Amino acid sequence: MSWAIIQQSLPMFGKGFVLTLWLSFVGIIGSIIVGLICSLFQYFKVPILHQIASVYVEISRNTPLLIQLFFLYYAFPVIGIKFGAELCGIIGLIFLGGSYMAEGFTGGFNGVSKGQVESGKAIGLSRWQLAKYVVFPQGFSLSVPAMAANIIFLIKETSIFTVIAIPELTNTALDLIGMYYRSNEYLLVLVIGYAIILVPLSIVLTLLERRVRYGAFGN
Amino acid sequence: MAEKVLQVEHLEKSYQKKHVLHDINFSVAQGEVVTLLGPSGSGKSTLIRCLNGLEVYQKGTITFEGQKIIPTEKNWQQIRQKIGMVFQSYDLFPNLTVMDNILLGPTKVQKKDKATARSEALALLKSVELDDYANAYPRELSGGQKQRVAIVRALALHPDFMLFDEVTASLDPEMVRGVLTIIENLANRDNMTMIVVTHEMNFAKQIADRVLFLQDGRILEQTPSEQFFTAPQTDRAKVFLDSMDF
Amino acid sequence: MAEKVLQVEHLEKSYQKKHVLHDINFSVAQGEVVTLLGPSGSGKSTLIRCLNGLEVYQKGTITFEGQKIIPTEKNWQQIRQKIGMVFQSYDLFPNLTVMDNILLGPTKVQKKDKATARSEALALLKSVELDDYANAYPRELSGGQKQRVAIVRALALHPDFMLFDEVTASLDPEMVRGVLTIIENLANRDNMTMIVVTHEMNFAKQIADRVLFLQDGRILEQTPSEQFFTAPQTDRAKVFLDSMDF
Amino acid sequence: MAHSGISVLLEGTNFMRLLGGLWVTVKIAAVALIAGIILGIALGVLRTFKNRPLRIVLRLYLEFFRVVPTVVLLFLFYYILPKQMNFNLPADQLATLVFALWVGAEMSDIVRGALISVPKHQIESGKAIGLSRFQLYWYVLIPQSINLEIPATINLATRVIKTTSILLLISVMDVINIGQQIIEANNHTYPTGVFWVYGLIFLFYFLIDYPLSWWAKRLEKKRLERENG
Amino acid sequence: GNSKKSSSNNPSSVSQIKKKGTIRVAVFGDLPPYGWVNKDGKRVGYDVKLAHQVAKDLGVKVKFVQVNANNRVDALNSNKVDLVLANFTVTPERKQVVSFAKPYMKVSVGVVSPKNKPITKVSQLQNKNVIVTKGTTAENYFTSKQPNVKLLKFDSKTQQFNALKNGRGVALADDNSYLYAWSKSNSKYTVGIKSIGPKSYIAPAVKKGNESLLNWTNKEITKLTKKRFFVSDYNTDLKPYFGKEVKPSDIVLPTK
Ligand SMILES: Nc1ncnc2c1ncn2[C@@H]1O[C@H](COP(=O)(O)OP(=O)(O)OP(=O)(O)O)[C@@H](O)[C@H]1O
Ligand SMILES: Nc1ncnc2c1ncn2[C@@H]1O[C@H](COP(=O)(O)OP(=O)(O)OP(=O)(O)O)[C@@H](O)[C@H]1O
Ligand SMILES: [Mg+2]
Ligand SMILES: [Mg+2]
Repeated sequence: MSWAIIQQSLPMFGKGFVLTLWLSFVGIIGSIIVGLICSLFQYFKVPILHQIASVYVEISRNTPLLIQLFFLYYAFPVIGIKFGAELCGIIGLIFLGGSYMAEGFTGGFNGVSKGQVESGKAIGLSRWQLAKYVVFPQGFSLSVPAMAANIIFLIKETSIFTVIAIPELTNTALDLIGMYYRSNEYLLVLVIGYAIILVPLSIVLTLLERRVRYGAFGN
Repeated sequence: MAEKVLQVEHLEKSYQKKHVLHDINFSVAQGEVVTLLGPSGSGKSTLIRCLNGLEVYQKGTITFEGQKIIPTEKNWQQIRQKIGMVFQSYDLFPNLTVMDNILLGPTKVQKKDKATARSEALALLKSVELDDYANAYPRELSGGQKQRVAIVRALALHPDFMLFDEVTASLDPEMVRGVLTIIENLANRDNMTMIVVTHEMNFAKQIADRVLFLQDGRILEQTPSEQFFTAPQTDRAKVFLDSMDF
Repeated sequence: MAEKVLQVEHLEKSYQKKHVLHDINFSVAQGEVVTLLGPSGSGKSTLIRCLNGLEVYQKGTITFEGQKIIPTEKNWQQIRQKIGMVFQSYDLFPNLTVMDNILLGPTKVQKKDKATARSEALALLKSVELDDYANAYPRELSGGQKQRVAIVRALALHPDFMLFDEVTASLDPEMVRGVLTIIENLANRDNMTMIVVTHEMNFAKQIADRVLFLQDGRILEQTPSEQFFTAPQTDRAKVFLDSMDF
Repeated sequence: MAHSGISVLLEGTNFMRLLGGLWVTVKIAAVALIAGIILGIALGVLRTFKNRPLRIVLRLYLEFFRVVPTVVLLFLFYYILPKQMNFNLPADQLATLVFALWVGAEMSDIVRGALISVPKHQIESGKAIGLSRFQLYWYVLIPQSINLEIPATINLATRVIKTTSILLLISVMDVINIGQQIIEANNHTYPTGVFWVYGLIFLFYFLIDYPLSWWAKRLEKKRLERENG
Repeated sequence: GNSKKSSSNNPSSVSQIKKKGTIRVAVFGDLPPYGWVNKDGKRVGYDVKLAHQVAKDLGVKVKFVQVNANNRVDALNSNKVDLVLANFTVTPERKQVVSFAKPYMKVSVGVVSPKNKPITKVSQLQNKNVIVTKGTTAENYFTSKQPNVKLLKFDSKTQQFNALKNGRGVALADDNSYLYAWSKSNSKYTVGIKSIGPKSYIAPAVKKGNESLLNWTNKEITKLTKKRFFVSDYNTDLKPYFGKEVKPSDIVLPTK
């Protein structure tokens, strides 16, 4: 283990770290938006769109991100559709994350108790009002644990971007190992890099989850 | 006889394979208090839920204030503003304060002026001795208090008709009285028309004008209250009444 | 006075910051039936759970059949075979049949011969009219039936002492009587020593030899049953008794 | 042109080779799941004990496998373990080990979650008839938690299967690696082969995972229906 | 005593290999014509043939471990393989971490690009994307000597060539010999820069300290060179894949 080696590599890892954060951020925001849209289609049973959303969710959830990326990056250009590597990564992450988020939201909405829905109906709320004042506010809180798990999951999935030559954290480490053969040092920095992002996040999200479970909505 | 507010004719209801209500016929007059008694599983909740459009029924008609109800979700939504309902599980919205729970109907559904609605709500809360709790969240209230708020929430829409489904069943015994008193006042003082499902026989005796006794999804008897509790028409009702006091 | 089966001295119990039981002192004689009354939150459940080692208490001693209990989980495990307990929520094990629920204690804890245990269990089931349900799963039973099985499960260990904590509180009114009858038989016919927490005043009247009235974690009075229900010593108990019948 | 590319799959033994690669993938996933589930059940039970040091150690184990991406785990084990600890395994066995440890960590959380969600009353009822701690787990808690665990475990299985896709990075001859060999070898004759080979692999994964997900969903739905009456 | 102990601990010593009856050799799986898997699923190529010969001369069976460029060193160091025959170019950096035997091939970095937009000078690459594989001499060369060239770094040869075909970079840099082979079967591309950076050699590699196998391999290479093994290997496994611009002497070392 050599400090000098680690120090020398820090600028490169720094870039990878920033890129991992940035791609995760964009991917997560995109996933939440896509997930929300899909879960709304499903909640309101919008004709056609809700079936499309279901098919999308099944395809996305049941195939590996790596193959999704290979497709986007290597196979699509063959039929004339080409995106840059980072765009491919983001599209892939959103394609994957969108379905996980959709399931999370849908689970939350469905988790709102029947009693709540009926109470809302009993005071004459319309379907939209019921969604707005009862189902969505409670459903979002219920979906926080799932969201938390998804966020961590998606950040970790960015490590797979290495296969399409995006110089994020993992790619940086593998590249340095390939050039300078100091796998101990580089892997250590790599693990620490992920820990810096994920450990605090994991703690915050656990606390959030606990609050949702025990606090707010104990009737 | 006074004007019929509600009339149910030949109502039939099944859950998938299970036939739960058989040819239900009865009516409720203006200002009348009907209690629905019967053993567990006899269909009391199902019947009362049909009257508010929370269950889909397969046959029969319900006529409310002279108008046959066409059972679409849209129509029911209109009618529910006139038929208040309170459930066993005080289902206040946990994400809203007591006041916002109450205001939701008047301001969002009936589009009432917020200030007016609020002062009305406060008056109602005062009448159930909960005006101090207007800004509390449901989780800060006891079961009895929650149930009283749930009643206020229903009343805030100025319904013509109220449905109560075992509203004290999940309360601690000492909390029961406060809630029942409120319903009693509604019946006797405000002359509200209502259908009450309850297992509290003393309470039923006290407020009911008429008793519908249900068994296995059929109305076995419809008897004026005094008569029912002293000399019910059917043997089944006798057994039922006997079992209710140990 | 008859032999003291259970003696509680200076018992104190807190949950984190909350002091729930204050200096509890009482004893139960062989064959005696004590009912524990008191408003919700007064500490009835907590007290009765301390007697079975389900709660850790901070001070005081419990003496059972002449022996001071050293409150380790291991000791309690032994003692629990002699002190049966039944709870409000009929907690049968949903993954086991009625028979297996009952046999678990005798065969696995007491290592009794399976055949003997089984025929004993059947006899007990018969006595509560449930022998037809030996192979049913709990989910196929009504609440009253489940609670009767729960009692049988406790009795199958041949306890010297029984604790009942509001065993009818979550039952449908019509189911209550069957369960109470069994406890009554246990008290009057089998002369079982027991402590019963209940909100059914008529039932309490009928079986109790003595009433302990709890309020805010203190025993306010210990009065022979006849006297308690007609002329309780404390005003608080009077108010309580009044509230119990609407 | 795109149509002719599909015949790359039928060329020579290509299709059988891809199936062979899939078998490697499935075998690694299956063995890892079986071993990991057993490990996870044991750890999950231990995690419900009150022993603080034990709980902290197991929690750290879980968090490590949770926080570090699986790709990185693979490299850690692939490179570091043999050098530091003189502990060496062929790539596919090593991958199986890593996946099993990962499954064990995730599974321990599933099991713990299910165990602590068995109602407290059930534990007390068990204690009240004198059951020892072991008996309590064996007759009451574990059987009752299984319904909760099964859907989550199936979902974990689908994740593990999907994650096997990264095995190509440590030179396991899995379906993707074979796919790349085929793309390379046929690249001249079938320029669009890449589309079809990846397409088929995509389909393979979907065909394995979709029925599992569907099954998990159905079990979960049934369980909820049972619980809500 | 120490050295003896370490050599008996060495799982890759000649005696251990003979005892196990198998030699584990790292090769590429997607680099025609050096190490690849043909249409029938057979491992073939110039390096693979050498591996077979080595095993034969050791009197053991061969077990192939497929590697990518960036894990050749660690495959040795973590005892995954005994010998690397994966187009492993000798560089000063690598010499510090593994032991190279005598070289068996000549090589230098070349640059391939589309014929319609050919790259013929390094200056054309400034601030452009150039595709490389992680852990290759090409990557090393551009990283250290041409910092203004943007590199897209891939894990495997399949990925890098696909990326070039998808137009993800203006050119691809790798060892010139397989660029010749690749451009022959991909006629829209040309090796516009035939050689940049220093001439280098390709050699078998063993784990540092594995003197026993290193010595044996050195003798083996010398013997095979004398026997003109590499010439015949060239003729059967390489020549058919190369265009006319490649002469045997560009690749094969002179037989002394
Ligand atoms: N969602 C449902 N699906 C199928 N069957 C149902 C459903 N809800 C109720 N039932 C059945 O319909 C019958 C009537 O139930 P209902 O709840 O109306 O009885 P109840 O008289 O209100 O009983 P309780 O006094 O216990 O509240 C019962 O047999 C019940 O099992
Ligand atoms: N696990 C706990 N943690 C903290 N406080 C508790 C806990 N369990 C009970 N308490 C508190 O202890 C007091 C006594 O509760 P207990 O359940 O013994 O009352 P109870 O007389 O049985 O009431 P009920 O008639 O409602 O069953 C209450 O104030 C209650 O809030
Ligand atoms: Mg009901
Ligand atoms: Mg209690």
